[in-house]
Amino acid sequence: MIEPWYAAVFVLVILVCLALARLFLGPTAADRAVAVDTVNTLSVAVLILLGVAYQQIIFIDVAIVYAVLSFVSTLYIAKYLGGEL
Amino acid sequence: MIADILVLACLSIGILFNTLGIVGLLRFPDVYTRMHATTKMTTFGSMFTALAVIIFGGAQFISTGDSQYVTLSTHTIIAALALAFTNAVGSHAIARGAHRSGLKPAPAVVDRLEEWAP
Amino acid sequence: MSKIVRTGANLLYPFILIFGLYVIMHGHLTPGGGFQGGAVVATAVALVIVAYSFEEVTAMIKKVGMKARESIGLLLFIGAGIAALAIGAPFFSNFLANSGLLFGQVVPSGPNPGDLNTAGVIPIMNLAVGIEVWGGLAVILLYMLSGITKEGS
Amino acid sequence: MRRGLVIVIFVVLAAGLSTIPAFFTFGEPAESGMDRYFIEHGQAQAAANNIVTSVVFDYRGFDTLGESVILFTAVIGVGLMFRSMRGGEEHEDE
Amino acid sequence: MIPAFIVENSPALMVIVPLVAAFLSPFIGRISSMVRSIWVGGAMAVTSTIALILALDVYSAGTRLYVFGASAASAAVPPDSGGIPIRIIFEIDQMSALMLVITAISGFAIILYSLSSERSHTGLESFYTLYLLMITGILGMVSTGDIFNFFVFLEILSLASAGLIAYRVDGGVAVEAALKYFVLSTIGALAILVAIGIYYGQYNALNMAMIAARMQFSVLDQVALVLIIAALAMKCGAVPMHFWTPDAYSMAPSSITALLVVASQASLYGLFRTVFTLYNVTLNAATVGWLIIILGVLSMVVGVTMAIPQKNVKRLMAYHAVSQTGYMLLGVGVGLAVLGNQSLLDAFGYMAMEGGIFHIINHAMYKGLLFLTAGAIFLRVGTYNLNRMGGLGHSMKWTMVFFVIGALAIAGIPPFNGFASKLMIYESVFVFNPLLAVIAMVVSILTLASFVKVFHSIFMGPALPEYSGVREAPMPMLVGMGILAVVVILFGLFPGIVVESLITPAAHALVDQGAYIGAVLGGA
Amino acid sequence: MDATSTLLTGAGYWNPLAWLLGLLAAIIIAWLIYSMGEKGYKPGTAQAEPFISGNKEPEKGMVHVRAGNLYWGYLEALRGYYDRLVPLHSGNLHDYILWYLGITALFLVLVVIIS
Amino acid sequence: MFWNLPLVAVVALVIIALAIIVFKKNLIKVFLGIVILESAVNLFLITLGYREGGIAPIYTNAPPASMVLPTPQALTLTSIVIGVATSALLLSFAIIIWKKYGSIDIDRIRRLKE
Amino acid sequence: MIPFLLTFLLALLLYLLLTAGSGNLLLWSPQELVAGVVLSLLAAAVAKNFLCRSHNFRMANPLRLILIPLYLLGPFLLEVTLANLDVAYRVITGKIRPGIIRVQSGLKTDLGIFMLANSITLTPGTITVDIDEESHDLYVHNINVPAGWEAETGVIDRELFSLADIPAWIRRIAE
Amino acid sequence: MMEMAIHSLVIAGLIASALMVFYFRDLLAATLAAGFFSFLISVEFYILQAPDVAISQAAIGAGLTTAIFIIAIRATARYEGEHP
Repeated sequence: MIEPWYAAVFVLVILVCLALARLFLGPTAADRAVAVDTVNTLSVAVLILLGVAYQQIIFIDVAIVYAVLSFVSTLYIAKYLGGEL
Repeated sequence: MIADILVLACLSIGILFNTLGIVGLLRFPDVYTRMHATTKMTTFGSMFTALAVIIFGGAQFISTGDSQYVTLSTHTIIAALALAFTNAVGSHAIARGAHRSGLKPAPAVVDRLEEWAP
Repeated sequence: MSKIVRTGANLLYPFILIFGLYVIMHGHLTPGGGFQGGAVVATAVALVIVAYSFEEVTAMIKKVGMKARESIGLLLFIGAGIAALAIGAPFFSNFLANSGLLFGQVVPSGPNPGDLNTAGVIPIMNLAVGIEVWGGLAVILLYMLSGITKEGS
Repeated sequence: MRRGLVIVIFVVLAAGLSTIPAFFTFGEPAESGMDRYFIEHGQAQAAANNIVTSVVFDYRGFDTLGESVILFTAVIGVGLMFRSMRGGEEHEDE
Repeated sequence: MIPAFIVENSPALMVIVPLVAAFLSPFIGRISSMVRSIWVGGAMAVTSTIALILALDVYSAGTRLYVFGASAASAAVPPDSGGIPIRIIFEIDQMSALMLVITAISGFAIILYSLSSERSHTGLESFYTLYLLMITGILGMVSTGDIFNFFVFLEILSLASAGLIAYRVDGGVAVEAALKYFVLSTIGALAILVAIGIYYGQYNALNMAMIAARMQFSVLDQVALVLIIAALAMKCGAVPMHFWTPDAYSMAPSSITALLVVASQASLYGLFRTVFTLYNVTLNAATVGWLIIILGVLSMVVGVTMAIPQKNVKRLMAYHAVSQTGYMLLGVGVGLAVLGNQSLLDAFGYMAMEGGIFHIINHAMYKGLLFLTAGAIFLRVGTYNLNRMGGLGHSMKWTMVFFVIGALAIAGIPPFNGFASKLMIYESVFVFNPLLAVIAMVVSILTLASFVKVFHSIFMGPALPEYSGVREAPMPMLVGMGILAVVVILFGLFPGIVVESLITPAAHALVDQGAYIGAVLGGA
Repeated sequence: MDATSTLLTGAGYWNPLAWLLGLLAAIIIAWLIYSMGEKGYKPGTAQAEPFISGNKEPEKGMVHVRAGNLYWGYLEALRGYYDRLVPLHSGNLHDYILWYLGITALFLVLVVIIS
Repeated sequence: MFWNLPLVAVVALVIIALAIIVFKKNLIKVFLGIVILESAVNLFLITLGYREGGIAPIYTNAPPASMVLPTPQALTLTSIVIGVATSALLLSFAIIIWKKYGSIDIDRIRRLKE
Repeated sequence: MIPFLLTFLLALLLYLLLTAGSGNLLLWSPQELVAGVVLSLLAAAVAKNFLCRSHNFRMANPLRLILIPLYLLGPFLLEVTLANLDVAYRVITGKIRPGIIRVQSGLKTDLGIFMLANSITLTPGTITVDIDEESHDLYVHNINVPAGWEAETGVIDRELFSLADIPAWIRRIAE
Repeated sequence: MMEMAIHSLVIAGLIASALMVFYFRDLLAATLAAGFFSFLISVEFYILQAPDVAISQAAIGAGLTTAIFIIAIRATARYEGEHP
């Protein structure tokens, strides 16, 4: 019951690397912000799955912190883009 | 046993939707449409992976009676809720910022916001 | 930012706060601790800062209060060390551990789920560092924002 | 000229730093006396289940004090940068 | 006489007192400027007293240990750990005690001075907070026995220094100086952190005595040695990396510049501690010794030659600081170059090291004094530009006297302390390599020449009409300068006592690695 | 270890007592010269004013030799040296960082290869 | 087998960060380089403490196994805090320099020279 | 007082959720309960002005709070699934017809418009781009604008959703 | 095996994003890449069994450092060199 977690994480990490391509290509800053936001979401999934894979329950806290905090940096980027900062 | 199958099913659904989301991110023409792909599909996919973990935790709790699996499930629920909540608000903020920075939806049939222009 | 973000920040603020306090308080049992929890709490303040305009923020969050929080946290931290000095142990000695008093419960060795009421002065120090980091990071953000507005006007 | 020198410097630095992967092995710490002590006695002495916390706040608590002081210093320094000056402070002349 | 509690816990109290004062001073400063002055002055006085008590204790009773958080303050090695020190240890031997003395004296004199020199500025509560933190950083750096703790105090010191260098924000130039200083020192500190990682990975120890006991001088250790030497030499302003020094020294407020001199001495202390205590005979003494000697000679020559054409008085003095750092590097470098050879060490090695170490304390005193006089002149005249000054000797007599004392001391004119240490360096270096001694003497002459120029253009000549309203510097500043001047004269008149009681034990403590290790690990 | 102990450096000799005596002698000589001065000098009268062969007295600021003019010959003689040295202090942060890194690299080469 | 990949990555990151610091003329870019350098050093410290098959040094209900070394993690925590303090101070310097000089190009920040 | 109590209770709820499984007795150990109460009081003292900024205590009614999970698990989940299938279809085929339209909602309260906006963002091929602060009209980017909508100045909110009447649910909860 | 692959991918992403910081001339994009770098290094810490550090890095690197960098970019200029 360990291997599927790792497989899922592997696919997700590949997806993260694909999102890196959008970060590189993205013509505007907004595209890049979207890419980073996507990576945040994926990272939370990765962290949760890895926590289960390592059988360390306490690792899930990291995922919560991640989910909440990346949101704030996204908001700062959005506020800067909107010219309100 | 049935829990295992459920977990696997949820995981594969989650992975599928995440993959589609990334494909959309790479494929769609402009920011807003890309945002459609990522916001909805990666959130949905990550929720499903979280659901897999929750089901796993619940099944383990029932079979072993170890209270740490309750912790696992509750924390995962909180993470998933936080994810949904923050993603919705965050993508709204990015969309708003992008529009205010002068980025027009490229292939648009109608743009009412442009006419309103606060 | 728009009303949606503001409402979201208002809703989220107490929850991030309590989550940060949870991370601070469980520093000796789970990953986390004073610094990490303090950073989470400071992020809650950053959330409010980003959701409102600078004028509204200065009315809501006072720099003096945040600075006071920082100094109080540090004093509490160093005070926990000085308390050890006062009872005759060296500076920073963990005099409450295994003493049976507050946070003084004895921990069984080996794997165990952990109990909040352990670890001596460590939870107190965690709390102190958490309060300090809360004030410190928030006040850094506020100062840097004030640098922007002066330049703009 | 200058560019060549810079490249030489970078090559030498890279060579010097690559002694690190050459002599350390990932995943096998060469020596672990101090950390074994922490892992074995940390739970009993500091009464904390999280060994990292007991290292941070008990065994190396003084470092943590220093770390907090650094944050405090940064805050005071940033505050000094953005302080509001009353009228004309003196100006250094060139 | 002194309560046993204070003597026992003085290493901790020495750090606690300025820290607590710094934490409270942003709020106490809001009450009134008077209360703030009393608060910070009192805190600094208490700190200095504790540091002096500790130094006295070390000189009379030998190396002191203070183990943070252990069951007893001297229990360096827990019984069940198999001989490994696991906690952070403050280890104060005679060399550290010497640095404590320097910091205590200069810190107290400078804060008296700054109480009146900075009176008209804004943001003073932050100024004093950072001042106290800087003192904490120096005290911690010189007394710690744990290498990561050394890094932490180094960072405290550089952040506080950077904030203070940029204190006069409004011109923007001060911020530029602070930026250059801080970027360089951040990169240097990260290099030190890499070196710490290398030590940790090899020996699983962070305690300096433990690392020293296990040191093997493998390739990794050589890399770590280079990283640490380069970073600390940069931080103390040795020549090819001295470029930040004139900028930072000339743009900081004068009182802070005087303290920055002490701060760079602390970096120098770190350099010596690394070379002598961590490595000692394991390293290739000739190579590293010659590297340090070459750095020292370059610093002396380039520093003094750059100083001569300067027109800004503080910039000129800053280049002299670089030049004088060269003397210390030269003296101790000669000691290092003959480290493995006991007979040569006895013949002239110890003498050279004593000269270098004596120069550290002398330099901190007279260079601090000179910077303080420069600040006093600036306070009254409003410029640092030598071309615009003249005839101030008519109105600022005491300042002139102090300046003369400092200038003669830095030039190595006999009745002052600079001569004593320079004489020791000349004598011993002449035995080692005559060329180096000749260079050192030439540099000394050039120093005198450039200070003649400064003295002439500031104080001599007829009283200029635009400075007719200039008065003497205020009283607290004169007291601050006076303390340093008295120390300069005393050290100059009685060098025998100072060398015998302070310097020789420090030099021997620096060389004697076994005693340093033995104090922690027991036996050895 | 009394207050008059002598600092011996192998060849040099420093006794504070000797130096105090020297200082005393210097002060006495200075006082003697001072006391041999002109008795008829009275400040405030016309004899205190400068007399430059009947020319007009220049302004006070003009008389003073400014710092930039000192050591002109020295600087001129060492022009080649200064022309190389001064541009090194370019004020450019990149140069400073590169000097630091370069010295690190040089030391690396020296220490690691020689040892 | 694994060719010390994390350590190699550390060296690569340090070199990239130094290249950013040295070759880029914008101050903010230089500061980003410093942030990357700090992260690389932190990664180096953590890598030193990793033990193959080890678990995090926290006692929970999880099955007991050998633990990774806790000290580097403590050091890294300190180092991260130092990093954020450093970048805050550096950025405030950059803002002030922009206000006073009108540029954050390193080639133009050279009023202090010679 | 009421904002304080409300914040306190919600914070305590979250804290208890986080520490569930810490003890054998009722899932919570007594120390955790004490600590939870103390920390929640602290959090409430700091944050009491935020949760109920508009001083609108409609949400203090527990019935409304119970409705939220029902709403999330029922109509909302259904809509989310449908929307994702829809977007997945568009990702694969690439058939899009994007545009920004104006949606009129009759919602008055901040919380209501907040929930509606987030529901719109997460559900049917739409993202809230901006909001008219006075009239609470939403500007919505639609990935596939149905034929004929581009001419309308304002679309009624429930026309966006295909199956469940989400605005009605939100009205029931928040107003 | 799978772990090793994950680990290698994360490291590759780290180096790629660091190179991106070098490459971008738009400072906002560079900051975003640095944020990405922070996420990845946090995941790397997580993989190396250091959850404390991972939380710390997530909170500081991903949240606050990005925020203060963006504030600084707003207070100075967005593009490196001249505006493109």
